[in-house]
Amino acid sequence: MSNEINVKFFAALRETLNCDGLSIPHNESITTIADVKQVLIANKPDWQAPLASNSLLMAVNHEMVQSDHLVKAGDEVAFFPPVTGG
Amino acid sequence: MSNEINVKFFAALRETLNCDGLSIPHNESITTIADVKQVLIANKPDWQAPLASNSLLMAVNHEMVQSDHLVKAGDEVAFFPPVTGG
Amino acid sequence: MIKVQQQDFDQAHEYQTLLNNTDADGAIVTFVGKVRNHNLGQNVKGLHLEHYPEMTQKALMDIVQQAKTRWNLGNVTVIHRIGDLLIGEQIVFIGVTSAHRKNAFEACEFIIDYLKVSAPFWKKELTDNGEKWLEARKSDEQQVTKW
Amino acid sequence: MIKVQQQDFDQAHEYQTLLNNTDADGAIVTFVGKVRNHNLGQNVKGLHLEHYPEMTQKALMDIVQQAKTRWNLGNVTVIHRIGDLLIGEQIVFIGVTSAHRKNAFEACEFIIDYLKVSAPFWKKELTDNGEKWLEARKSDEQQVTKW
Repeated sequence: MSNEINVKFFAALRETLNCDGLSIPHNESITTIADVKQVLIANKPDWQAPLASNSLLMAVNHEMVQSDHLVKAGDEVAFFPPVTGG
Repeated sequence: MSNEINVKFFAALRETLNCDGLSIPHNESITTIADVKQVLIANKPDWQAPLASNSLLMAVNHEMVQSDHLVKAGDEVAFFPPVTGG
Repeated sequence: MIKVQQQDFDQAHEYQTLLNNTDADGAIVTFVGKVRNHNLGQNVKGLHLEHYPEMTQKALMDIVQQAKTRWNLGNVTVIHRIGDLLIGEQIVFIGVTSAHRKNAFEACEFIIDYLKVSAPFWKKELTDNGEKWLEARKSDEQQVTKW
Repeated sequence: MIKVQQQDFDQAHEYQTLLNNTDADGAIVTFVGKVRNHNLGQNVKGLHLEHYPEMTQKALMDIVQQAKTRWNLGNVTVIHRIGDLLIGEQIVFIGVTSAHRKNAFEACEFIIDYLKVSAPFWKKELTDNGEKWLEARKSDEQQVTKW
């Protein structure tokens, strides 16, 4: 089983970060999706503002979740703006 | 202009009365649609019960009305059960 | 467009007609009512639909006019059949276009709700136990109070 | 039936498919959303629709499942397009059959309302002033609170 967390970005956020996605190694300091955000921002400080947006939505393994949702090695974590389909 | 009131019946009421419609002469004693009913019942006493039904609907000149609606010579007055289309 | 007719209608054709000149409309809602194979537990073989010919068109126009006053709508189509209908046959088509979906949904439901209590149609059911005039439903009367 | 696809869909074909095995259903409600020629006053030439491929189907299935839990439904169809769409093109089809019209109307509106706030699609508009990601509408968030 993968020891990484697979991170994805979509739509306006993907363009702002200029990044479709990346993998980060899972370690004991990563418990929640909020911790994932902290690792991303530690790597790329200019991602701070875009990832801090209150309206940002999050999904773990293709299910929408809140930022206190638990994550584990092998999970797919996605960040994206409010959806506008239909 | 006609000096009569043209009366029509529909659906279950038409079958109960065994009558599609008839004309009655208009006179000064006929002011409202309730008066039309009285004339009909005076002519055919066994129409009393079917025409007394609380759920009966009434239209004058193709517009639904209440039993205190005024009628005049030349009007078309219709009585029918609650509608069940759609 | 309002039509009262004996013959069947083609949903696809009516849908295309409804779309004419609706570039500004993002939402299309349609309702079709058809003859079910059951009613109150009795087996229904078909229906006979009686109407009040001189009044029907006017009654439907009044309902559509009310809807157009309440909501900002594009096109509206109402088709109601009369005469003899078999199980599964289409009875009524309501189609509404609007810039916004909420208007289209509300207007479409409003039209069928009012049609059910104020347009002069009457259904006679042909069941295994003979013919029977359908009774009006209390739920239909209650439903219009929401508007 | 749930489909996420680039190609256009045929309302007539989808309507017929929706009717399969629905003898017990008296009500069919459909919703189609299409690209309008205006949005917030700017001229729209077309849209690009991005989605989250691994999540989309599941998100739509969850919404349909919720609807089937809340209302007694027959068939349900949801089709959502992705990729580049021109003005007037169809974006989404929702079709619902039920024994009773109120269920069909409510479930159809419920599905599109929840799709609007929880299915991972994003629209980028191509206007006379360039490309622009569409902002989510407050009215869509408010609309789901009614369910």
